[in-house]
Amino acid sequence: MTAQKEQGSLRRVNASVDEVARSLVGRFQTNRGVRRMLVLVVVAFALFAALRPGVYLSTLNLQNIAVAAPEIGVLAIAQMLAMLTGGIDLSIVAVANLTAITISTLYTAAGSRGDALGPVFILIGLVVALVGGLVNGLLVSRVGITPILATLATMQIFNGLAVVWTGGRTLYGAPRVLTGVGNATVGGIPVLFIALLLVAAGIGILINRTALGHKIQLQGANPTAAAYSGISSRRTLLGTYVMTGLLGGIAGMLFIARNPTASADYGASYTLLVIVIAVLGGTNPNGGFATVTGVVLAALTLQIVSSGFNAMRWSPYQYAVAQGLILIVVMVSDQVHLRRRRRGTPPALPVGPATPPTPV
Amino acid sequence: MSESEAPVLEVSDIVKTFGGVRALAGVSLSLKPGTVHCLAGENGCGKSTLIKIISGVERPDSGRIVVAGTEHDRMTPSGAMDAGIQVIYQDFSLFGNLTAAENIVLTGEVAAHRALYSRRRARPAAERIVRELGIKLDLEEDVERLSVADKQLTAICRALVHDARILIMDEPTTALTRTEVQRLFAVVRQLTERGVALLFVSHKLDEVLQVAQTVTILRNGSHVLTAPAAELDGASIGRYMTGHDIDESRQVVRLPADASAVLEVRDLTLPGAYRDVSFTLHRGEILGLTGLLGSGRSEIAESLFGVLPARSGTITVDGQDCTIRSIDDAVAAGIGYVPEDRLTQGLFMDASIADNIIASSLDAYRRRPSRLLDRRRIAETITSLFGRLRIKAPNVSSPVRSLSGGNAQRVVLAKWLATKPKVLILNGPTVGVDVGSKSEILQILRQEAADGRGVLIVSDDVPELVAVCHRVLVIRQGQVVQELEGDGVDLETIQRTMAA
Amino acid sequence: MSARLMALRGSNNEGVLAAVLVVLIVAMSLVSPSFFTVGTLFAVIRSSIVPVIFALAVLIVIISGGIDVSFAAIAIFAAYTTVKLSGAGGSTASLVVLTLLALGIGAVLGLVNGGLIARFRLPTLIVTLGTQSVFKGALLAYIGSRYIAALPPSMDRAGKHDLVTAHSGGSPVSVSLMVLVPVLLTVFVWWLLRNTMFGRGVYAIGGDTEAARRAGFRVIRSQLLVYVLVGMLAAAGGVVYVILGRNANPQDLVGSELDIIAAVVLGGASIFGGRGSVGGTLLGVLLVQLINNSLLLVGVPTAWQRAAVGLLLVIGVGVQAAAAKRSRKRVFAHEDLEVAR
Amino acid sequence: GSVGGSTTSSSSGAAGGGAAGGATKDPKSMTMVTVVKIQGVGWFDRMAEGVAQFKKDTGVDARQDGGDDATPEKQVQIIQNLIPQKPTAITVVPNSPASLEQVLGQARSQGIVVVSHEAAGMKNVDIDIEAFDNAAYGAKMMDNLAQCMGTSGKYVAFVGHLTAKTHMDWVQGALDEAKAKYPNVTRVEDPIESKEDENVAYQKAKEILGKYPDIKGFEGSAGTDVAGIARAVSEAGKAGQVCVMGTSIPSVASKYLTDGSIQKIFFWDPALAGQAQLKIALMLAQGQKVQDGTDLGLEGYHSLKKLTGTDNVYVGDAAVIVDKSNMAKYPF
Ligand SMILES: Nc1ncnc2c1ncn2[C@@H]1O[C@H](COP(=O)(O)OP(=O)(O)OP(=O)(O)O)[C@@H](O)[C@H]1O
Ligand SMILES: Nc1ncnc2c1ncn2[C@@H]1O[C@H](COP(=O)(O)OP(=O)(O)OP(=O)(O)O)[C@@H](O)[C@H]1O
Ligand SMILES: [Mg+2]
Ligand SMILES: [Mg+2]
Repeated sequence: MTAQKEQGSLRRVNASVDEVARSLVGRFQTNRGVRRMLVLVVVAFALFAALRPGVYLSTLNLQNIAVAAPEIGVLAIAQMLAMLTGGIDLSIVAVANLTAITISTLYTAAGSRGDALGPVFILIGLVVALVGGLVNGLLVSRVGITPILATLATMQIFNGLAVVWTGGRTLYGAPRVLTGVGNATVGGIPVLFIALLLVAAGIGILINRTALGHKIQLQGANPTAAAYSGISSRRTLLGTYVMTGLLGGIAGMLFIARNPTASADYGASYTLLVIVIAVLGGTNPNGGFATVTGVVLAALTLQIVSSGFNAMRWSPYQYAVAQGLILIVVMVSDQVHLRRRRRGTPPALPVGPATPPTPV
Repeated sequence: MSESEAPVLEVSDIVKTFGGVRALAGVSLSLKPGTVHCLAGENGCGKSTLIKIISGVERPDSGRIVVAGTEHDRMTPSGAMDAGIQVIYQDFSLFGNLTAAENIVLTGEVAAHRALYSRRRARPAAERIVRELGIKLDLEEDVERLSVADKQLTAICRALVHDARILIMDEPTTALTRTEVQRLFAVVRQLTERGVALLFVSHKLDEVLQVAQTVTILRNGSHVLTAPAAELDGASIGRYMTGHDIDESRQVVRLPADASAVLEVRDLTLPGAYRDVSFTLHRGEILGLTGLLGSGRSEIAESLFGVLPARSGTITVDGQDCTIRSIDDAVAAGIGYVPEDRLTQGLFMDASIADNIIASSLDAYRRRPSRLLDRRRIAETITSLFGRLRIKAPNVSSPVRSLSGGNAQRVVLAKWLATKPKVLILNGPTVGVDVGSKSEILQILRQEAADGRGVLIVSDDVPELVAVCHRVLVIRQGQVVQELEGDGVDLETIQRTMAA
Repeated sequence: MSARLMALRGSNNEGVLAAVLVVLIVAMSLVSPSFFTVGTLFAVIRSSIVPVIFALAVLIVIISGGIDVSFAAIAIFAAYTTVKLSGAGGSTASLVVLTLLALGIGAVLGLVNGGLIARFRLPTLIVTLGTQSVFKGALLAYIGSRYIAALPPSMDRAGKHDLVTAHSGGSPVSVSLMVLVPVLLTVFVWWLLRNTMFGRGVYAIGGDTEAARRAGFRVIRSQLLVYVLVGMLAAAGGVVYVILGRNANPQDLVGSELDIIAAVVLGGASIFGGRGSVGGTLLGVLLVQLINNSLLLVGVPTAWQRAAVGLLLVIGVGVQAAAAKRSRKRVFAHEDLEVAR
Repeated sequence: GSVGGSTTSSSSGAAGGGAAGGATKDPKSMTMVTVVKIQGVGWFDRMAEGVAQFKKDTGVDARQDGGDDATPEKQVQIIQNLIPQKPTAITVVPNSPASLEQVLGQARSQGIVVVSHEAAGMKNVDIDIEAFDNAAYGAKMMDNLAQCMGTSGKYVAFVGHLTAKTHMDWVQGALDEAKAKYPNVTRVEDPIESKEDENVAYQKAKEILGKYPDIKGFEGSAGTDVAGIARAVSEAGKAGQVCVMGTSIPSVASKYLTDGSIQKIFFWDPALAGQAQLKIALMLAQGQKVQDGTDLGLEGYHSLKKLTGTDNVYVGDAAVIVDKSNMAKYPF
């Protein structure tokens, strides 16, 4: 970009400082996954708005999308974090339910003082989630069990404990702090949605602006090089799964904020859905790359498509087909794009299972 | 070996570019039956690429491949095997999850287009070749559990088990003992008597001169010379390989007499790898650690960095006793390590240069009390290292994948310099780096030493050691067998001691 | 001594698994006298029939370095579509024709997976997650969603034959003739993986895809074939499932895939590819089925069963992970040890 | 908080609905959606027939919707999606009633009439219509089962999920009846979870037969329970000796009713239940009242009874008992 080398060098230094800043701050603004999701959101929205303008463009519909997206959005962000390290967490939904059950149980047990003690119960619920995440983290980082298996097992354990605890019943009741949040809006925007944005921002900061976040990304990008760079995989993985546990706990809070009930089997269909959302949002299933914005947009997209299918009176099975097709088409187009960009260099080895990040 | 004999393999004008950079710029070569043709050249000059093109693993951008009079315009690995070409790849290309016996016979079965696989047929074939070579190899062991030398032997057996017409060996002897090498050469002679054509790549020039009838030399992807081996000697080959303009002369500043010890190693032992290794590295000093592959030099380096903790012995950094059981311990003690395998161990290929540079020093940039990263200071560090190491890239957010070998190595170096290590260990610092970059990297190391670091270079590139090291330790069979200092650091002495 | 121990342990820890199985059987027998009976044995065998078929399919994919979560959807798609197309209870088609039809459907669906994976080199988990959704959705949206109680008579008859009958606790217990299907398929897959070049190629590809390519294996074709084979095995499993259940319900099977994968990995297959054995897989399935089948018998309350299965899975996989770690440490050689993982 | 808040919003919602509805509102301008537990299974396909019948009879634009699997979150999602479409009424058969309270509260606050089925005890519905009183239904099953067992012996009860409240109510009703009337009939084991999966039911029944060789009766709750149990019982050679009864539908059970491995099944016709829900919704939308004795003009719903102790639950008398002799009458 510079012809005159002598003076150019100062400019180059300046430009590169700029670049660093830009790459660190706004990594996702220029990101392809985000752009793709933006396009998808707009296209999906425009399509259904054109087909069913009366229903689709109502504030009520927008609000409903905004109320429905947060719980899967937060779960998908948690999944994204696990996938960023090249792992996966199948137990997030079970953890979320444990948190919800804890809060609801404590609230009911406290009787009339339940509302006053609400914040304490929420804290305890989050501690439960944290312990769940810690168990996952220890199994993955210490015992060395592959994440997909470790969390498959803990999913059953956490879920089983929830069944034992509740006897299979749906618990009713939640502190007012939560239910109030569930119904409230600020300037027409549901507080639940604001909560999603806050979580997204928090995780965005974690990933991009903290040492742990960078380590998580590097761990996923190339675990061997990470180890040789003095990044402790134990600590990084432990931190990651504790975070996914915590996010699961937050999702559990959103469950009961939206609806003051808790049960062992709420959200069973979310487990695989959130993997789909995370990948749609640009998360590399082999680790190393992900953007929070992409994931939030992906959650919104599926919400929009789902409400659109409903408004069009298409069947849930057609929606399942559409969801699968969207995932596949996005993956294929990504791959084609990547190959075109890399033409000339041999393509990466075919990717195996989602868990083992292929070291370059 | 008559002049008139038709070549069994002819490649001409092969061009190959990787992501815009030329690995081969129009190379031609012809192989005659019953001869050994040697391919020589510096790291990264394109030898392996040429071999991969002949064997159908890579597709050339342009050029012709003619095997025994038949032109192949879309060579594939199985097509090459059908044409009678067998290859010992530099990275072995073995299956770690299969046994040595299976590895040896499997390619042949593929080449024979068999549908069924029979252990009963496989085992004797593998045994026969092991017997012919007169080597010891546990055929029933999974290859991933074998030592590097045994892996190399497995790869050799695999190539020899066939009645190949053309046998290509990409550095087949790096990990072998002298006797093993001699046995291999005996087999090579038998093969040539049977009329097999061999293409042989080695950095060990004495080997080249011993077995080859013809030598082709490449430099930076271009053909430099093809000549009968009898007309060449080690010095002239070296000259053709490197060109003349590169200064590899010894430039070492004298250390102050009172330079303090920054790293002291006493009686370090790891059974099976090395034993009773002791040495001292001073502030400002560049110490070389050399030996053949498998001599234990890499393991010593990896022990110091906690990858492969030593069983016994003491390590002292800057006067402090350190227990180094893990990489964390080493980094905490102030040790940095540039690994041998840059691509998998050193770099995050898809991450940016910037992210790579701060990978090891992230914790140092945490702000208090927020614990968020201090992006301004990070940017300063990155920019300063980017400039100081003269990394050639459009900007610091380019992915490392887009860099050449020399620049990628500078990124690894920058990553460790960012941690301001007391001791910097480099394992093969210039492997796969071309001559220009190489002398620059060596200059950077001299500079870092002058700034008060202790630098430990582990390498089998003797000229490079001679060029920068104050002292050189020669390792043989896990022990320090000689220490050379000052004017004693000399190419011939080192090479002699290494191989003795 | 340690060499003999290593041999006993088996190349994929099958020995450890067998030991766990024995310990569990002894423990359960001590706890509950009604456990150690022919009845329990037959129950475990019977309930393993379908999972074993699926596990063989999963084993092949896992060895090849992939993972497949769509096989259950393929299974029910193939079986239900076959029943529906043939005209259900009114069908006169023979069992052979019906089976071939189902296998054909399975092969086509497998080809879709294989095509996407091999042609575009996409991550297998994500592709099969997508196709699972598509297959199941398409089945219910376009083929049919009704429970079909009346199977084609040829299928219905097949489900009624018993291979062996015995008496246990005063009542007759039996194993269906269908048990022969997993037995034959086990032998077939064992032979395929061990004695064919395709089988060795699957191991080679799972071990190192690039090296396999250099060795002349047709990697893309092998991968395609792997997924076609998996589709066919899944279809076979679906047909057997339908025959045993004596009805065809399109809502069935999907949702059980993770348990099968867990059983296969418990059986020693490496989720990173390249490793796994038919014997280990059988042991893995038997272990899971034994646990599923006998918790009630041993007195574990219903509510606790889910947690118990999870706990056993953690222990099983944890023991393996620990063993693998230790053996990795032991294999010290003159080479770099991989530090990560 | 939710309780106070939703009560106010729901009462205002009901008022709004009433006002908007007016007594003369034309059914042809109304839209109603029946949200079922899961689309595409026999039971709800039959309910869809009822919905279609209602549409034909009244001219209301009525349709049925549901998830592709029976999870509470999918129902929440569907209802949430429906609210902006402003249907006149939503009728719902919940997977987990409590999980729907909030979103149904939102629907009502938008003036949408909400009627539920199989969900006694829900707050945010205008009317819950039950085919019968669950406890009484359970008791009726027990009467039949006990008779079959010769009023003595062991039995076990299966439920689809431990979380399925109606199943648990039936099973409890049966147990209470046994305790009250048949002291020699004892239940062994807590309710056993079949996960709504016929094979699980089969497996568990096998286990029970092994553990209790002298078992005399099985009570099923999910539609596929009795089929799985019957398979296990006939394989054990005990068809006809062990009594197998429970809730199911003819298409699932007919085979086993014919060969005698199931004695009786109990159910209510989902088509009628679907129509009943919609009829009530229509009445409410037109400003009419539902009360004791209301006649919906449907068999089994000629005289609704308010369930004691509740203010919005009405029960019909629509239980159907089917055995070999009359199963042909119910083609679903
Ligand atoms: N797959 C690849 N993608 C991109 N560049 C490559 C690839 N393989 C080789 N190169 C580049 O091509 C050039 C030639 O590499 P090649 O491996 O042929 O060198 P070589 O002569 O065999 O070196 P050595 O002596 O180290 O084995 C190098 O600069 C290398 O970086
Ligand atoms: N593993 C790899 N994957 C992809 N590309 C590679 C790889 N290794 C090298 N390359 C590419 O091959 C090209 C040639 O690399 P090489 O090391 O020969 O560069 P060079 O021209 O010698 O540069 P330098 O002077 O910095 O060493 C590089 O531009 C790089 O893009
Ligand atoms: Mg090479
Ligand atoms: Mg270079």
